Amino acid sequence: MANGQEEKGEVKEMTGAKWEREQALVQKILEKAPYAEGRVRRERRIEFKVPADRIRDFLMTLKENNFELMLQITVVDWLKEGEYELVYQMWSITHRTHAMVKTRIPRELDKARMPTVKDIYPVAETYERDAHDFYGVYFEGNEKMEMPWILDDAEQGLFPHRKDFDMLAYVKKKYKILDRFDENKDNYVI
Amino acid sequence: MVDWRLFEPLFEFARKRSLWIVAFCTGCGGIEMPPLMTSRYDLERFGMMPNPAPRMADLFLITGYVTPKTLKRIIITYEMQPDPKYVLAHGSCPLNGGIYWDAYNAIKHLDRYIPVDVVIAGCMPRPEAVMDGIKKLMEMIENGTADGWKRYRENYEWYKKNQDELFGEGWREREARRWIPWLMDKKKKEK
Amino acid sequence: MINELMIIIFAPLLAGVLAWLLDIKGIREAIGVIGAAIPLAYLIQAYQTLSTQPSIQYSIALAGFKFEFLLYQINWIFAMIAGVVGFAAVLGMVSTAKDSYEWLFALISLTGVLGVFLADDLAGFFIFWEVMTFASFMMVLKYNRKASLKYFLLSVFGAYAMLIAIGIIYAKVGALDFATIQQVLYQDAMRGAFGTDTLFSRNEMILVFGLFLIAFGVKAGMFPLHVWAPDAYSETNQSYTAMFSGVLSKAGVYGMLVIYILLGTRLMYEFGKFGAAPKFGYIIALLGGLTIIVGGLLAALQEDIRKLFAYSSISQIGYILVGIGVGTALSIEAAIYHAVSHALFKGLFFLIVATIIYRTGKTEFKDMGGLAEKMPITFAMAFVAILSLAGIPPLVGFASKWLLFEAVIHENMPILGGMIFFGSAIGFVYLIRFTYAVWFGQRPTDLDDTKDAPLPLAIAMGILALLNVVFGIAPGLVAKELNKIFGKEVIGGTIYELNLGFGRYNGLLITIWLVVGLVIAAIIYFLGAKVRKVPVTDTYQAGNPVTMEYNLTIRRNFFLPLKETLAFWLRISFDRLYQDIGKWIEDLAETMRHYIYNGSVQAYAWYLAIVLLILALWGV
Amino acid sequence: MLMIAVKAFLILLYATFMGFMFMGIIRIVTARIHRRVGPPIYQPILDTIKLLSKKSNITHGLIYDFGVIYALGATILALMFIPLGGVSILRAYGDLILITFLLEIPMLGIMFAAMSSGNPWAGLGAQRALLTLLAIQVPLGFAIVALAEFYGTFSTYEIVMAQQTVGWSITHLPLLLAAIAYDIVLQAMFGKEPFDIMIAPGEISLGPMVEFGGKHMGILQIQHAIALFAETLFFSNIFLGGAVVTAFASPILNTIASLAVLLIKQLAVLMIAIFIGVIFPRFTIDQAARFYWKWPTIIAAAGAILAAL
Repeated sequence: MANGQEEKGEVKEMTGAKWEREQALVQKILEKAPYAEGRVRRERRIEFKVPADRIRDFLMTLKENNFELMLQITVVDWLKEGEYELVYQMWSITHRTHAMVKTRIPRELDKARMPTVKDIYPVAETYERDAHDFYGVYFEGNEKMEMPWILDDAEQGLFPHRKDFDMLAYVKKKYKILDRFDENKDNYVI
Repeated sequence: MVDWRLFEPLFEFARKRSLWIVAFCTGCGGIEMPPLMTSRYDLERFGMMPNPAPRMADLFLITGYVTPKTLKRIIITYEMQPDPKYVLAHGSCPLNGGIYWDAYNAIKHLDRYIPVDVVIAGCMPRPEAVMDGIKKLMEMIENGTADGWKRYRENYEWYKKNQDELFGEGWREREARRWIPWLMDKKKKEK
Repeated sequence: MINELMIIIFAPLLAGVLAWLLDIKGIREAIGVIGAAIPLAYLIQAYQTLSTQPSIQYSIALAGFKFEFLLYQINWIFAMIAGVVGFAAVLGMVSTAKDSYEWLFALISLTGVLGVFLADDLAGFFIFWEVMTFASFMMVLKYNRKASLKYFLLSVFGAYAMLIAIGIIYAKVGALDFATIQQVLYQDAMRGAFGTDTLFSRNEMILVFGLFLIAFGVKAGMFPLHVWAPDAYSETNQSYTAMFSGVLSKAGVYGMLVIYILLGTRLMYEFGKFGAAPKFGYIIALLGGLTIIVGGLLAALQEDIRKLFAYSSISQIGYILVGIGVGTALSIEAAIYHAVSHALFKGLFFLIVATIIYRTGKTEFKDMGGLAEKMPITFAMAFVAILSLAGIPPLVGFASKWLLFEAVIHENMPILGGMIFFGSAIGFVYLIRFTYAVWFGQRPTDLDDTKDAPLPLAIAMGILALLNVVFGIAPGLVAKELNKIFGKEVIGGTIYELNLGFGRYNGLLITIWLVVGLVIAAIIYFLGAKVRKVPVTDTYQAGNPVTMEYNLTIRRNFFLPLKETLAFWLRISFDRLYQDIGKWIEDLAETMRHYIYNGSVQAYAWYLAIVLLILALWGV
Repeated sequence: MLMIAVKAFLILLYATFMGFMFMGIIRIVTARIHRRVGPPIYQPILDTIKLLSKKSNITHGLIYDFGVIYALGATILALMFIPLGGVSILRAYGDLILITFLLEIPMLGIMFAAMSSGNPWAGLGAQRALLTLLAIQVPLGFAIVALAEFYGTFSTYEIVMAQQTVGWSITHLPLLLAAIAYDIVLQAMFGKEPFDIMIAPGEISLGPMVEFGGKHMGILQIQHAIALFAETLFFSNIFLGGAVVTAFASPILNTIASLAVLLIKQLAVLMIAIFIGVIFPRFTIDQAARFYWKWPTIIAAAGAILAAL
């Protein structure tokens, strides 16, 4: 109980001081990784922007700085900019801080390639397969890239979560319900 | 051997009052099951029991949307149940796709693939609605109109055609072998 | 000159040598089978003789020694075990034996064991004991050097122990034949009871008993001298193991009985009683109880089909030792009964194992599965054997176990009672593991064209299975013979019923009511709708389709939770202990060689001088 | 002969009916403790009728059918040996050891049938069931040893008769200890929590039962009912004094009265099992084994040693 109150007090103090602890943490990491940009988003949330080819170095730096867990790898498809944004979400038990490591790569399928971080965080194997299944990002060095994951055989290689995937046309073809949809979505009948 | 038609009303009564549910929570409707089974609505009053094994189950509750991947398992599980068996689809997703009407990975009409006896509309249907559906199913069992298992047998070609169109011919074999190359490789490595 | 006892003992030897010399495929098998059948035929004939006279005696003078042979009720039963199981095993060997070498030594070991059972003096007993050990050692040597050496070392250890004990007895008594020794020791006990000086001192008695216990314990596979058994039983021709485990281990059990016959009164006088049991017997019983538990638990954790049954053999011998140890008339009868039933079902089991290995060429559980469809006859035999070993009522395994339970518990021995209860459950456990891994589940694709048992093996299995059933339904058949040992009705009742006064068991009644129950169940079954046969791949796997290519059946580490529970105890291994001791002795010898036998003539001269000096001081 | 057949039939009918009622009572009492209404008491009978009236059944081979039939047959056999008031037919042969074995072997039949289906969950369930059996065997053995040593006989009927003069078994200290141990063992024999890991419905889909359906499951329901009746009956006989009523002049009245007395005792045994079962989560298999090899074993062994002195 006493511990909890102490913690609360600490939190208040930190908010008052404009996230001093997080600032210090970002500074400490950026010193070691000068190629990255970093900022504090809010209490216990920090984020970094890293060039795609330095991601392995950066994650190693994070691991040395007590970011023990990788929570997720998410992909954001920026269609107009022609880029994928990969967000590696890291969690530090020691600092109780969440770090988003963002990096951008081109969204063309043959160019969307990343080095794997499986050897740094073993759990990344799963998330990399996930990103490959839905977006077609190829992680070099992950030998399970070709192994079937969530998607069924029919959707394999279609990368259905890309923004330019024509969902409606695909659904019509797949489920054979041609006459029941309007292309403009304003007059459909179910 | 023995003419059991005389006892048919007794059997129908037993079937009606002893529906064992196969616990195969496919979608979000699974969360409606705990209140149904526990003290608030208590389905055990009607002799219903959740049951993890399909071989001894009667009622298949499809609780929510069905993806092609789940549908394969549903079909296999459904075919394992002994006749007579009943299917109760739960929510609008199995009925017509619901909010997943344009999703690439949710099937739109469950009754094209397996026969459905009772459909409960709603997103999600409240436990009361589910209980209403179950009551309807009991009535149908009593008057002999819950004949999905008969329809499945009689129209098996049609159902099979629909299934094969969706998954491709020989999907059972393919699905069973899907992971084998990877598993075998792993085994070899261990040695 | 030709006596029936001589024929019984030496017929297998003769046949073995003949088969070895002729070495023509077909003929050597025929000679071998005949060689094993002759003792059996004569033993059956001897039953007639024994019903009119108490014993058949024969003595032969050879090189200054007089060898006595005696056939009476108690060793007739043991010889019958040897005859029947030996015959079945030899029949099995017709299919599985590879060359005449195996025929020679298998038949010699049968001669050895028959000789041990029939010998009536310690010299003959010891010689046949060694013949038996040597022949079985040669059988193991051919298959596995390491296992055979382990067996050999422990056997030699046991043999020396026996030799020393025999030497002590001979030095004190001056005779080797059983009758004289028994009489002298009996008189010695009487003398002790009247307070006069005894021939044997207390320490000598302990020594003799301990040495005999080691000698017979090694052969019987008693804890903690069991370590040779799993390797030796598994690393030889499995048809021969039926005899090895079914009969040869009984020589150890018979030896324990010999302790009773020869030294019983004297030991009882010296050490007194513990409850109803003599104290020295209680030691045997307690070791037997530990043997049950250790053997059984280790059997459940084995990954090799032969090892499983080897450990199971050890476990079952434990029961017999418990019965002998408790030492009342009833418990000894129960123990001999269990020896009979153990020989029957364990012989059957090893023949089944022989069939499986003969047909599939595999010995580990992980390579097997789904054989019940391919080998229905063998499976039916295995079913009988499993029910018998697990102690399911209308079979012989239950009758003997039941007798043993009643005998032990009735003498107010709660700890032993608990041990044998535990043993019966562990029997279930390892048998189900065998059943599941070998007969059921998905079949590996390379076993698809497995054939059923070859004819000789099928006949051999059939004989043993039939006896399992017959002696189970009519336990009185065996009990009647057992009662003749003590000359009174220890186990009452009729041919179908065992009546102890405080408990009753009726094999026929149970069979009838089981059939009634099965009929009722079958009626309900057949009233239901027709069944449809589905393949083994049509099983519920959370809706996942199953394929034959990937085996889902649990074959390895089946009893992992048990292993985890027993983790602490499994670290203690007597096998390792003996190996360490062996290594330690080797090191010691090495050191001695280095410092003492250093090859210097001068040093040897010094040793000689010191020895002479000591002798001179001694006053020689 | 005819008399025996009629008696056996009546006993079987009574045991089956009461067994089903017990199953219903278990479900109702469980429901009431959960603050639910619960099914009607005849629900297990309806379930069984439904299962037997299924129009299609599957089999995995001969052993799959035979194992199930064997389980029911062996249970009926066990029932016949247990004294049931004054009407039992084979009570002269009702040996303690025999009945203990007979109450275990139906499980062997079920295991055989389950394993022959080739389902890995059935294998897993069989493994757990067997290890539970192994775990309970030690205290069970000591409890039986204590009984046999205290009364000096193995005949269940004689033990019942002896209790009429010396008082119920549980009034004597050694046997009270044995009874406590046996009652804990009974929990696993019924397959109730905290020792129901072998059928763990959520994890391994009922374990050994996963492949049974239709009439196979129906037969197993009947088997379960009779086994429930037989196990409670055995406990009431050996520890709770059984029932020998001679108060009435008419033998029929005496029989009915003794059946009623037995029924009350059986229900008491059942209730204890339900009450313990409903409020406990389950042990894993190695925890169960360690538990059984510790406290119940010590209690039962103490009882056995006290009885032997």
